[in-house]
Amino acid sequence: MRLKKVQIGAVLAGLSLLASGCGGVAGGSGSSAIGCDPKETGPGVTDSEIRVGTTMPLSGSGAAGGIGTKEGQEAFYAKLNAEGGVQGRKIKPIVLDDAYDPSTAQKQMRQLVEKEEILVVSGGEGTPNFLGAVPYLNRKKVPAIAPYAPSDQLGGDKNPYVFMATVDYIQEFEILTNYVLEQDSPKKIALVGVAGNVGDNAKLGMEKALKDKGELLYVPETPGTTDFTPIATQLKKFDAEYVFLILTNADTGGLLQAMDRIGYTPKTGAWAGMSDDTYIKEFGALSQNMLVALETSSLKSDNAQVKKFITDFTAQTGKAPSKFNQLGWVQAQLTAEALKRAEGLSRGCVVEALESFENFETGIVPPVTWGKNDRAGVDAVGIGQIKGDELVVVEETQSLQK
Amino acid sequence: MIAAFSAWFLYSEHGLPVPVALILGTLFAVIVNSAIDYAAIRRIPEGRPGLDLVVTLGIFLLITAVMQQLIDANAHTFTSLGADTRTELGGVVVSVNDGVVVVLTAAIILGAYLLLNRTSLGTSLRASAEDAGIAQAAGVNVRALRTATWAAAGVIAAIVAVLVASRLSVDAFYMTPVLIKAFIAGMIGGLDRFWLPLSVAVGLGVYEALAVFLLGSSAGTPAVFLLIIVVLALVPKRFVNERNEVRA
Amino acid sequence: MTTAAPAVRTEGLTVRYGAFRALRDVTVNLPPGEIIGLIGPNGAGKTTLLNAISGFTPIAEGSVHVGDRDLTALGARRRALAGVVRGFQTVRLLERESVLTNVLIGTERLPQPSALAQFFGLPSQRRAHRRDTAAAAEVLDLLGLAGQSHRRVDELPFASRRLVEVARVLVSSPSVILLDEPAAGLDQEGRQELASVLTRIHRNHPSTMVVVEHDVDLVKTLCSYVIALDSGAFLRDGTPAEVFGDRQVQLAYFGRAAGADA
Amino acid sequence: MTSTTTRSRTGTGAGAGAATRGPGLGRKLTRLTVFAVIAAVPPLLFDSYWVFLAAQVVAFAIATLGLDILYGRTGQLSLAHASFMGVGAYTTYTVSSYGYGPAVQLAAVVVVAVVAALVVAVPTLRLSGLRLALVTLAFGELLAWVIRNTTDLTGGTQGASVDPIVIGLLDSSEPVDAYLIALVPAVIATVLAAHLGRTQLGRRMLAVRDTELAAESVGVAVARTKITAFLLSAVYAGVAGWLYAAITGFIAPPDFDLFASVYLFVAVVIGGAGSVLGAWLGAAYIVLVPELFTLAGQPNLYPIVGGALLAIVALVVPDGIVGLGRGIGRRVRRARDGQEETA
Repeated sequence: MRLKKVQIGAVLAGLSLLASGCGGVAGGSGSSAIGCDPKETGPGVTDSEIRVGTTMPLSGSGAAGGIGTKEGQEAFYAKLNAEGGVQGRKIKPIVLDDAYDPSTAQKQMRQLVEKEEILVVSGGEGTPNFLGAVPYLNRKKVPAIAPYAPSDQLGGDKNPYVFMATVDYIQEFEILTNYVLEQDSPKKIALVGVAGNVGDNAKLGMEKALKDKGELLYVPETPGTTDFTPIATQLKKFDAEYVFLILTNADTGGLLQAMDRIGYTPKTGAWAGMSDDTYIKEFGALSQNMLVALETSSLKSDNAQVKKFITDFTAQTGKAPSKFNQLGWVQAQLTAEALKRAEGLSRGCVVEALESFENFETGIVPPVTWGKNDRAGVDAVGIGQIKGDELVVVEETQSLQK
Repeated sequence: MIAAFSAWFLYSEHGLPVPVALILGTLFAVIVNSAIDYAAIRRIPEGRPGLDLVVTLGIFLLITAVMQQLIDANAHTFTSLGADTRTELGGVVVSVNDGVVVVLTAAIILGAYLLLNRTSLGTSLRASAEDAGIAQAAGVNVRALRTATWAAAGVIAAIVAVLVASRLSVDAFYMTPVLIKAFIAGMIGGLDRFWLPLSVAVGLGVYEALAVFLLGSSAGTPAVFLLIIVVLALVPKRFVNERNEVRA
Repeated sequence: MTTAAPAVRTEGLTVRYGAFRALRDVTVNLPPGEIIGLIGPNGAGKTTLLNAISGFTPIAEGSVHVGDRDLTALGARRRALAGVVRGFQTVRLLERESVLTNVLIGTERLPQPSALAQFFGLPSQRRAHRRDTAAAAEVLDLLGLAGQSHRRVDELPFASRRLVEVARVLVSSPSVILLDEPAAGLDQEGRQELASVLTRIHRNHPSTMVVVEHDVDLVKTLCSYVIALDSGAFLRDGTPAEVFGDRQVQLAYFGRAAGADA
Repeated sequence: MTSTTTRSRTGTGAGAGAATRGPGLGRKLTRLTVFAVIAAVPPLLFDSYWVFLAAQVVAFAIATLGLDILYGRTGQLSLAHASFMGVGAYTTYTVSSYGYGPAVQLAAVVVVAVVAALVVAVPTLRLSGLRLALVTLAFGELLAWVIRNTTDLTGGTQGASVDPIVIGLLDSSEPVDAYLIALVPAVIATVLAAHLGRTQLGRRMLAVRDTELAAESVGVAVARTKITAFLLSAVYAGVAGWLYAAITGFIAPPDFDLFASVYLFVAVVIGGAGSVLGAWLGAAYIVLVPELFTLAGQPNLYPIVGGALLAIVALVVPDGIVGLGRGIGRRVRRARDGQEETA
């Protein structure tokens, strides 16, 4: 009989804990509905500092993009803090590594919000990883400003706390395909994309443009693959004239090399990530004449704000900026602008400030407009081409609605 | 993996000429390999199920993490051995690099075969593998032989790593799928035989390539794993019959 | 719960290891309820016969019968459930577990509740647990191991380890007991002690007990019946006096016809 | 965790046997109160991030308890244990996406875990050691491949967000509630796993681990015991996966891949194979230590230390921390017995 008592005792102990637990927790259950109350200051704000942060791939196959964007953000914030910061406080950026993996991104974002107590999410790089953290951010009602995570799930009304500053991949790949269809009339086009939302969006965009003018083969890829021979053989067997790529920089290089090794050299096109100088330096030789979407204005454009960005960045970091640096810089710029406009330093007021953006001009990305239920921000994409070891602008970034 | 990854690190970050980097990398790998045997494998206490696997898992984690910490976590392209010029041989595109890989592998296999079967060192090697006690009694210095075998295994593994790296890209984990397939071939062919595991390994490679060619790129891994389950799980009669017989 | 001790019989038993015939057409009758000594020079096939009866060695030809049941087709496990339990020449114990656990494993043969009933600790499991612990306590007392029941087996001296295995065999009072040199490694005093214990247990729980043993004196004191094997074939059976008096046994066993000590 | 076992022993070998009634009951109650005190610490004292981690420790403890039954007690080396957690998590995801509550989710998890266990256990009955590890690894990789390539059903490589469990007042997205929800199944799992040590089923498993020959000689059905061990460990892992999904609210294939299975192994080996306390210590190790490293700003030191520790512990202290404690306890007692005998 003794054993029986012990078991009942153990279960009772558990239940009693349950009961005591309830009492304590009924009180504070998450911040009130979002609304701006100037006096209230959100988490992560002291009288000398505002903490902001995000997660980016600083290791693994997506590292090139993450490290570049992080440098861009830190350079802008350093310059801003030197000039007195925002509302009398310095901005402290905290960027954690998510290795381009959704579950790590979600864990790190939880640490940023609950442990580091950041006020808002400032930017970000990479779609599949960021999408991993979005459900958590929604639940905790934390605004995310201009993450570089193009996706049809963001920028709409499904995730109201995420303010996008880039076009999603459906539009990006629709424009790329239209451009190719104007120049050439390929019978077969292949697409190799990161499995999941990113690849599906690109495929959707291409199907919209192709309609029935050509055959499309979509090959999903898991980030961080090292052996690309299987994908290369499959592409060669399909024998498309054009292969569009939407993979991390390292994976794109790996695939191009595998294709080159088995003697398959089609014309290629890719998402904006390939416009980055580090990519062109390492894999330029294999990507001659590759068409690349342009989400940020070219570094060679004579736009005054771009020139000012280049001088400021070089002064701050002592080296010329790359595309991802440019991206990080603009993300920080938009976040800082929102904090300047916010009446009170609480998440509610920052959201209201963001909704007041009307054709906000940064020179780097097309003019940004957000509204009560408009989170898309921009709707313009340009096209460039890799020639030799630099990027030539083929079509300036103009709005889609032309 | 250590050989190829450190070789890449030496020649790309420190600008050493490629051949020198390769030799240094291989040397580094052999030292680590023998150190593993000396520090860990010899000290595994008996009588615990699967303890040797647990130790090797620990070492595997340790090495990959240390290499990632020392060098970096990204994948890099490895130089190809010999020029990359491609020629069409009967519809199959072959580059010099592939040629080098095939020739070198054949040379190693032949060398190993001759060593094992034709030389006196080979016979004492096989004797000590069969039963260390008897070999010891017959005057074979088992301890020295063991270190030599581990060193030789280190060299061969390093060369294989370099060959594989020249085909794929190199990072801390690129050899894991190759390792698993080698293990499978060893298990199916029987680690105590010579030609059978080799032919199984070649067969496995062809099988996987065919699966990829016919069913598309994502079919590679599952095809291999399905094969292991079918072969190892459902056809073990040959291996297991003597297991529960009690010797007089 | 002691069934009447069954007779054990083998007919034309042949066991082959590859080409080598360990047992050649062996037919023996083990009288029910006796302590039977199985003797013969090294390599005579004693352990192989034990293995064949207990189902641990595949039988090439012939059959094994316990009581009126033909066990040839049954595997080792089902023969154990039928009451044929054995010990091993090299002791096989649960090294990192206590003496009590090692003995309790021997109660597997007794009716046990289902796995789920055991896992959730239902009353049927607690009843079986009390029954098994009592049986274990009794056999441990008999073998003088009661004080050590919580010690880990790998801490015990060699002699006690042997006794633990014997306890494991006896705890479920099987009807056929096969012991492979249980006295190996014991000193003279230990052997006498083991002999008296086995006799006392045999009296409390009648069974057909087969003991493989080299020590002639031990066989004479312990066994009421003896079977002699030589190089895989049956040689002679009968009372200890008859078998040890037989010239052929002496030739095979001692290498010469004994003069004086018949 | 103060060790409550200086005099007595937990887990296997604690045969009630000759111990009289009094101290047995007293020992159990003291152990229960100590456990209750330790369990009450996180919700009352820690901040919400550490309570979230505590909840994860509780969920992982159920998984390590399961692996302890399979490897620690029955000696079966499975590299697919995290995959069974994945089975639990993804079953929860699919069932909850049809809107069913926690009760239906739990039932579905148990059923699917049993089926998955049979699929793995039955074909591998005759295998042991390295071969079993390799085949279970293959099953794990196959499951990961299936999840990665069924993006519409399971979210594929992108992972999937799971809505929290709501029981009465408790919502598992709040760390404190998640901790309490996870605690109840964990306590029950611990009690049952400890109780296993006193049943014939538990002893059968030990026999299968140490000597299959002796097991067969006394009538133990070796094959059926292996399958039971696989089933129990799979259900434990499935429940752990169910809780993990509810607590974190997000699951992705890398959470349950080969490395996750290896780390569960690290937990059981370092904690102490074959003991309930060892499983809890191991779970605390694999959840809390990576956090300590990220706090110290060196996140990738964890695999280095994890790997080194696994190798060293397996070599030097095969029974892990608990084994160490028990070893010292035994040496102390033997020294004391020594004096009694000579005195």
